[in-house]
Amino acid sequence: MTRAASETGQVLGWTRDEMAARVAQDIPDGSYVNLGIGIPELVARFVPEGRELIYHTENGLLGMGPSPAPGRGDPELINAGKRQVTAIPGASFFHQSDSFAMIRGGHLDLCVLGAMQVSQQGDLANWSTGADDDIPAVGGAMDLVAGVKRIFVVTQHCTRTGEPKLVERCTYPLTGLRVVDRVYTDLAVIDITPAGFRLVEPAPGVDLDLIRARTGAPVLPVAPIPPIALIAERSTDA
Amino acid sequence: MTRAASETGQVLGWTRDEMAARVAQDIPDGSYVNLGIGIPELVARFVPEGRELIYHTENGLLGMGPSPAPGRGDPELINAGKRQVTAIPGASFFHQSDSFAMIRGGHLDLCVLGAMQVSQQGDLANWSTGADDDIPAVGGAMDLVAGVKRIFVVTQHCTRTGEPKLVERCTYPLTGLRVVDRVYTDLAVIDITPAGFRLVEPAPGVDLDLIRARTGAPVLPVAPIPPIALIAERSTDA
Amino acid sequence: MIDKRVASPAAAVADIHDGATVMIGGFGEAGSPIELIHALIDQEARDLTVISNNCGSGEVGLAALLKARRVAKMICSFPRTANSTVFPGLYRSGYTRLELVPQGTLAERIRAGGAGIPAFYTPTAVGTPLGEGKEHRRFGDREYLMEHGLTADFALIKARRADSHGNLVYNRTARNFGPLMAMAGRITIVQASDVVPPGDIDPEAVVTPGIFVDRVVHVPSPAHESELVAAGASYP
Amino acid sequence: MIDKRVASPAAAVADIHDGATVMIGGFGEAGSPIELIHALIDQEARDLTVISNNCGSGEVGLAALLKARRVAKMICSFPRTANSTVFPGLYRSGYTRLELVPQGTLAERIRAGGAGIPAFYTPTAVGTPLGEGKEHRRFGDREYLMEHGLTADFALIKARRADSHGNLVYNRTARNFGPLMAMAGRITIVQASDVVPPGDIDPEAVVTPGIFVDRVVHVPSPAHESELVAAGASYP
Repeated sequence: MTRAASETGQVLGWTRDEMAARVAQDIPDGSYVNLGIGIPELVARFVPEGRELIYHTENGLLGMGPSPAPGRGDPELINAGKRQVTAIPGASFFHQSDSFAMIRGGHLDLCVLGAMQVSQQGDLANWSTGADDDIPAVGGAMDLVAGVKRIFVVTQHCTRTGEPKLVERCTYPLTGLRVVDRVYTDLAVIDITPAGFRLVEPAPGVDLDLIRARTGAPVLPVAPIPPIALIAERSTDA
Repeated sequence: MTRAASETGQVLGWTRDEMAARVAQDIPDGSYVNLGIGIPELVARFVPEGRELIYHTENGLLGMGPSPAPGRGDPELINAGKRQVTAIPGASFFHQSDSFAMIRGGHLDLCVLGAMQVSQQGDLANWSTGADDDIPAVGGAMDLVAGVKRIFVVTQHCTRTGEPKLVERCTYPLTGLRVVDRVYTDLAVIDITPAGFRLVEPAPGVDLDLIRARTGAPVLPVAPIPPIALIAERSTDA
Repeated sequence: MIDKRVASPAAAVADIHDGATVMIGGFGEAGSPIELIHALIDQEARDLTVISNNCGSGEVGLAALLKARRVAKMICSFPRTANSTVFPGLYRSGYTRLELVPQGTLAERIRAGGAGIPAFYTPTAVGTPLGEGKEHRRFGDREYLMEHGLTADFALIKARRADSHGNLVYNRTARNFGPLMAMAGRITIVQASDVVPPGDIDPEAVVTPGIFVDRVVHVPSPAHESELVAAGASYP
Repeated sequence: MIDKRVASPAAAVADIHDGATVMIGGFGEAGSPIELIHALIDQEARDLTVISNNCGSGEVGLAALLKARRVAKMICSFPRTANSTVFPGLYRSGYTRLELVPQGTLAERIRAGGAGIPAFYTPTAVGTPLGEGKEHRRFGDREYLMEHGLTADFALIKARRADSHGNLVYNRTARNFGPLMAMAGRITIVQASDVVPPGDIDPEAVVTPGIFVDRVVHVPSPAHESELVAAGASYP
């Protein structure tokens, strides 16, 4: 639950839970959603009352439910993070090729992922540091960003050492090119637009100057006319 | 049940049932088999005792059984010829893409098909006369010949007007190139070899001269050393 | 709250537009969504491209849609039927064009379309008239040709049972193209004999997960095409 | 008479030869055929190419096969595990080579191999290091890259229930790669918790039809990898 500190040391912006809750606000009722590991997983806890989302986990389950009660789990009912989960009424199990047909075929409405870097054109780096001694491992990340209709990234605005994660060009190996639609950080909600980063909403107590100071590329101000909601309603595309 | 007539008008060679029975002799126990419409369908009636074959129908059933008892059929349990069938214990239903994955992926051991023409290099024509007013219709024939491990053709040796169906080059539009392994006619069993047609076994009372007279390409005599059975045992390939 | 149920076949197909590409499930009568097709006839959309394995029989269902002159083009593997002259007449007159596709290639093209695969290679039809003009390529010691994925604006399919999330199971060989077309249709419309609440279909036995389905219509006693044809029925 | 049952894991894997390509089912521990893998360790085949989504955990199952230095090359999507240093050590030493493949591409390559499709195009990994050196091609307004089908000499998979014809159903998310590898393995070997006569599995609910399966071994109470790891077990 780290918060960004202002120059006076004051804690600023959203907590991890608040970031997840802010993401949840933007997900329309009836969406089919894949949540990545970390903060993205928290999103499911903050879905506003009255909305029903269906969670996909790429290892082969649509209709994923929460963790099982202690002692009630099945080591073969797990999510993509290899943690035990449950299945809701209306769930279905399928093999990997069908699961990624859902992903690659554009059937999922939304994927929420973590990031190491996001570029101003929407490139995402979230799978490898590129270091020589790093064991490369990609899992389904590249498939998700290539196939899911909308990609939300949720991440701290800067690294632990204060480097911006929103950058002109990613320096880490890419997961996908021009794939991110919107970024939720502890400081702001920012859209990727044809003109680059554009502020949608600052966190309480955060202003554009601070966001700009902590971002590695230009940030346009909030659009004068409120932008059309990124996903106004669930698309009827199957 | 037409038989070839000798020059003296005497009926010669195998009946349709006998042709089907001759095919059945050559199918090893445990084979996965797809039977085409017409004489091929009859093969299932003549499988020697003690052998178990599993029948595939490309519209989505493995483990096809015989026609249902009158009044016991289901209009949605049909074979590729759109006739009502049954399912044996151990059967499975699947969609078209899985069904043709079995075919194209080389998982079926044998397909028995009818033919309009077979060339000496194993080309098959069995789907279209090529006539301008013919409504073209292919179904699964091209997939079967391209994918199944062994292709047997069962057909009358000549057309009703006496033209050879075993020819140097097919004149009808092809179903597949170099796909047929063996041909069963009313007059003979004939292999397709790198050297062309080779007699395996004449029907009773039929000799090589008669077969040659009714074939549109050279026919080699029975090999001096009995050929290795075309399928000695079911391949262990999955 | 997710509830994909729609009140009637008419409501389910209301937005199918002139010129739309429509996949229609079924192999012969098995899996043919007759009630949805009849609603489409009533609805009067025309100039359709229809992707379906066959062209129907008699003068009901798919054959009736053709007879009503709503189909500009058929993409199918086997348009001949013993008991229907509807398609042959339209084909010979040049009214309805035909793209003939081998059945396995048709199935795989539909799956590819639904799975986000724009093209793949297959050995089927190499050396035949249906392979002519297609891009050929060698892999290993064998020749293949390239085929493209197929998608559609709408898919009309028939299921034995659906839940309100759109999870489906089928009846025996009526499964055929249903699960593939459900994937490839931008709007997938299902008629189901049985409609149940979520949880009533075993999650291990679901054939089409609900994500592929947009609308579910309850058609409790669907007609059998062969019985309609035997009775000399025609639609409308 | 068709009966694919084999007496023991040892008998089932006896003919896996040095240098063989072996697909091994499972996503993490779900669906990992530990008893077959242990029999393969006992059997001593080496210089294997293993296709599996992960590299195992602890020092049992797949991680134990790697630790025994039987694997020359891994084709997988996610070789990192929180609790295993086996693969990282072998990779850094250069003993075991790695072909890293995005998970969906890995799944589709295995399906393609089993379905007789030599190659297909996918948008996954375009613009990334894993797309470098691959043939790229535009379809419509989007860039794709070509991937090849994968087959194997053997596939080792785990099912919940099998009949003696080789029809299979799986347990929940243990299904993962099993049905695909069963298609792509020239010899497919299955360990099943339950083995029943033909007819005891609903034909509508069969996930892997028996045609894809060559050998069935009854392993009534398969070990759970996470429990073995928690207990500090290592194999052999």
